[in-house]
Amino acid sequence: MTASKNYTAQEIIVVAGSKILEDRKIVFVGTGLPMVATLLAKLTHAPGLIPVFEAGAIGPPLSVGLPISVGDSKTFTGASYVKGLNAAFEMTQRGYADFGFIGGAEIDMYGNLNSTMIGHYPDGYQKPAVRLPGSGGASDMAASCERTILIVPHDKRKFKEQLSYVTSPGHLDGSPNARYNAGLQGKGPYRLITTRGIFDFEEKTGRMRLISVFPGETVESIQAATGFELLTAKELTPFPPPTNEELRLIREEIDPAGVFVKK
Amino acid sequence: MTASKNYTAQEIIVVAGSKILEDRKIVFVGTGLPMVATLLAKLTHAPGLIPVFEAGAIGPPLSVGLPISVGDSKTFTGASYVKGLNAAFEMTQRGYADFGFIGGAEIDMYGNLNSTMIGHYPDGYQKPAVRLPGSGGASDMAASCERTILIVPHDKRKFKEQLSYVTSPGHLDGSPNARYNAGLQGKGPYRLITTRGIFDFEEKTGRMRLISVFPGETVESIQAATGFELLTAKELTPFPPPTNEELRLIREEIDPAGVFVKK
Amino acid sequence: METPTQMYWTGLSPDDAREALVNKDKSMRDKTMTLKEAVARFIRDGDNVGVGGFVNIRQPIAITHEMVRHGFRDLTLSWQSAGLAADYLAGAMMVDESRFSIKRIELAYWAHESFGLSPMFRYLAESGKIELEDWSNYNMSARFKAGAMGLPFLPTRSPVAGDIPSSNRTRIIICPFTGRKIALVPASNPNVAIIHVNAADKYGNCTIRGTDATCPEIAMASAHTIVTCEELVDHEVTANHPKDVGIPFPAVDAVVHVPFGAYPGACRRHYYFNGDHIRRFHAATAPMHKGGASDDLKSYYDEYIFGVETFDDFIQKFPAEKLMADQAAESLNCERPA
Amino acid sequence: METPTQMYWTGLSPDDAREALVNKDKSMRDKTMTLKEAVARFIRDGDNVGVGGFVNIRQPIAITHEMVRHGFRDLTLSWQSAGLAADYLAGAMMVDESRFSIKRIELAYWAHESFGLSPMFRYLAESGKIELEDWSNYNMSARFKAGAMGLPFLPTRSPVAGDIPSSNRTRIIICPFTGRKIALVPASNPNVAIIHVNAADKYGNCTIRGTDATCPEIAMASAHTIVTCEELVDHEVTANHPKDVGIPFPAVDAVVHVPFGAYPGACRRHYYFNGDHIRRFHAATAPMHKGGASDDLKSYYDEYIFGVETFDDFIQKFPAEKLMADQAAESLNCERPA
Repeated sequence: MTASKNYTAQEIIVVAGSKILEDRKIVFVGTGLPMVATLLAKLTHAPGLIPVFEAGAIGPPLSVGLPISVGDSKTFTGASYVKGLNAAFEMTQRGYADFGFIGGAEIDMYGNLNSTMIGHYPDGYQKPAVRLPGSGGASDMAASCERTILIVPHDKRKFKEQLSYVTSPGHLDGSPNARYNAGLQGKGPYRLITTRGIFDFEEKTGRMRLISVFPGETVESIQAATGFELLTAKELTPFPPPTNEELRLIREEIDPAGVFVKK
Repeated sequence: MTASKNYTAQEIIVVAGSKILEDRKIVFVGTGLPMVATLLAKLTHAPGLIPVFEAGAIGPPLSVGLPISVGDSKTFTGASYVKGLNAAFEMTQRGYADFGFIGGAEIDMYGNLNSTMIGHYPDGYQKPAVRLPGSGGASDMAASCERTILIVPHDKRKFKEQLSYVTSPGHLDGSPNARYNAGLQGKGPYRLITTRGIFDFEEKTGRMRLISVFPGETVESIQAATGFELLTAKELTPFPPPTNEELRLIREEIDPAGVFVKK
Repeated sequence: METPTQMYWTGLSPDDAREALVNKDKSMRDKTMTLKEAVARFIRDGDNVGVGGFVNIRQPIAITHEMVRHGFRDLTLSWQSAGLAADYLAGAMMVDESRFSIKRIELAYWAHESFGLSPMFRYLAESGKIELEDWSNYNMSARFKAGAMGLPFLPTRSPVAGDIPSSNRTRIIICPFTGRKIALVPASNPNVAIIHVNAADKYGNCTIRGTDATCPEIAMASAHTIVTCEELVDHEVTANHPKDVGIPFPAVDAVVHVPFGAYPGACRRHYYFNGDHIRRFHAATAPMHKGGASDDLKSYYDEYIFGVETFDDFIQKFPAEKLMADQAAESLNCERPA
Repeated sequence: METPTQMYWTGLSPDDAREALVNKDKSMRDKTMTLKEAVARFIRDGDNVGVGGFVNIRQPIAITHEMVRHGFRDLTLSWQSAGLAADYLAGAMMVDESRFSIKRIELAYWAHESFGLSPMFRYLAESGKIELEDWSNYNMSARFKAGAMGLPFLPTRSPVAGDIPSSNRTRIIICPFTGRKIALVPASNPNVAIIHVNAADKYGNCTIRGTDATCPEIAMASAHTIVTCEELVDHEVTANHPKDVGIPFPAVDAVVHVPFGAYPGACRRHYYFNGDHIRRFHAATAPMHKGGASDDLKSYYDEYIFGVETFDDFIQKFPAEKLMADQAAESLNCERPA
């Protein structure tokens, strides 16, 4: 498996996401790249990974191809348990989801995410500058999955000191036990994958910390694309480029039509 | 249809119960005589009556015979909706049950019922003189069915000024809006059928009021078997004895084995 | 967050919802009728309408088309995640606000996943034309569930933090059992539920394949429910597979047989998405986003909605080849013999 | 009523229940094992045991027999309405308290409908040998549901009045949305759930026919779940009728194939009640109610439980003719071809 240099930002995100997932665990899968990462994990190191979708499919084999919606028929065929949204979220609230993938249009240093609106909250709430789709299940996953994996394209406009709106709570203000004290379940943001690297969140402060750098990026280039001060792990590991086999799986087996991973 | 003189107390209760039920309404059916009354109503004036059972069967035709348990297979065959206890009680709480049948070991003048214990509550709760089965779904039906039909064998030991324990709330202390103020739904006890007659509950006081007298009983004989002062309706109607056809239906069609209606 | 705004109910209050159901005819009778009749009979100006389905899956598209043809004003719309059903109602408002208008939306998500954002939502929200109340998917699902249970609220753990609770009527309390914070979300009891299902019998027992979404809860919570179905089947068919019945007959007031009733969205076992048509519909809003006129969108509505008598006429506008291709694609999704 | 006793949890607290589930192996693996192994591995002295089924329908009788053979002390038992499963555990305590004992019961109903009262319940309660906590059926079902939802409580409207709320840990609050009183019932998260189902695959996906009772909720609420099944089937069979699956595999820890596992109670599609044996079992307690010795009851246990190795041996004690008659009776109940 030799390294390829011909890969897209979406492809390395998918590879990084799949590697964070663990075999025989349950992952609450959102729409888009998380679906591709979940399928890649199942086809590589985590064949026993169990996907759960918010529309109500528990443990589908995903043998009929990549879904294009989390309520898609493809998420239900062969599933062990087929209900609706209440059942999926009740199970998550109970503790059945080991991992959950969440995205957003903006992120702050504590892993809080915005997918609701750009503008001034609360004054401008009823007439936002840009109206985004809204939480969907993201804030529920943020509140109740045991560990969340965040995916956000990395640029200064999105990595902000202050969000327009906090849709999906992360480590909140980073204070000790902030999540528990606020009434949230689970340990919150576990990893963040961007177009530039991989981050964890420092235990004491809840702050975003760079732990792995994607090819072509440096600590400096990443900090320059970030609207707040980043922490950096003592031992920073370079993230290897996707292998040819990983790229083949993504391009030929998982998303041949380029529904989510643009070519 | 000529009147018969050979009927039992259980048989006239069943006939009275069936006549109170209305066609095309939903009745939440408890175990025992209510099942027989429901079947009799369906076979006579109320073919469109819809039975609901707490174990989770909604609208079964009861075409395979008299169930001997509310969770019995016979309650499920042909049912429109088949779930569990939560679903049945959630629907009742929502307002889907027009009628509900409730029994008890003791009753007071406001239609409150005891099916939990005989003894002193709370002091003797953990070591009761007589331990009864407990609420089951009775207190839930009492709290949430729109109108309840109570069935209690009529003797002084059971018709008491003060219950040992209030399992199923009726009109509580009879004060105005007592049920609403306590947080209960529905209008509460609508009719009481005993071995001696039929009662309603006076709107203003919530008190038990004799409205119909079974053959062989008088206002005086009924008052003498009651441990508190009864109200009596202005126009008291004698309740006719069961017809031969009603008895035939009960004895030959509905409960030929005498499971609930002893011969 | 700790001092919520004064409580108010949209749709019915819990007490009114109970009263409405108690007084409703819940009998087991033939409820089949035309869509025109159902919409005219059960929906009123100012109603809170609960919308079934999930994003573009099994959304009540045929019902929204008929609602647009009928015309309604000042609706409140409630859903968890919606796509095309929301778009068709919103687009009608963009075309002619005097004929069709939405006053308020209670929602968790309005977009199209892989088919992108909703240009209708962006247009109406960014121009301040509709009142918004944001919730999470689980919030809205739990609100319908509370309504379906006859409760004024349900507790939820999500999201008790962030800005969602202060965007809406959530109350955060200290749990009397644990001492931890917990959110209480108020019930939603819409005036009417609009729902598309896979199969129904004439009484209104509904078989749902794949995701139940929050359809059973919306139907049970609402004062009235209009159901369209891909297949109208004998009662014996629904009763023979009772655990497939997601909505029981007493919750349903109108049953309308509308094949392709969720198209151009998808419906499990019947057809997959027609992405081309979704994009074509969205493209008709483009001039309005640049401050232009509603001509393109109006043309779309004139051709596909106002220009036809029934939803079946709308479906007939698609080449049979395309409809069959979308059915074939769904067959592959389901991996089962016919 | 307004000043409830200090809060305490039996079984797991909501936070502990979450932690237990997070740390549990939830993978899709072969969970078949013997009943002896399952009971020894997942039940401990002092546990809160959630009992599935409803009265004498689909109760986990085989599991209770094995529990009696194993011997446990100081159990808390939780259910909504129970019959024989409760009787078998209680009878064991009446026979030899040093070998098997129940400390506490959280219940709505313990009797047998048309088969009468439970003489075991009367004996233990009236002699003050067990701690009681009375609830309603919906209370207990909602408590398990709260546990299954990861919530500390659910609101219920029943019964907010009468003596039940003061018999237990219900808290009555003023609803912050309506100003009316409403009850909050605390979650029940048992240490272990014992459940019998119609069919299961080796992963633990369970098909339930007829009443779900509160089995899905108890399984999802508990830290561990032992399931016995009439039929052990291939995963493809459960996955082909997914809406019949009431309990999903991650909630299950042990799957044991035990035909007649709810006998002499009933199990839909398999067998109807053996009322004669229920009465014979109850009759063995008669001397104790008159202040006499436990010899009769001990004889019953020696013959039917301690005297056999497995539940299958218990079933073999019934004439094949009787077992087949009870199966035939149930066939008539179900009105379907084989």
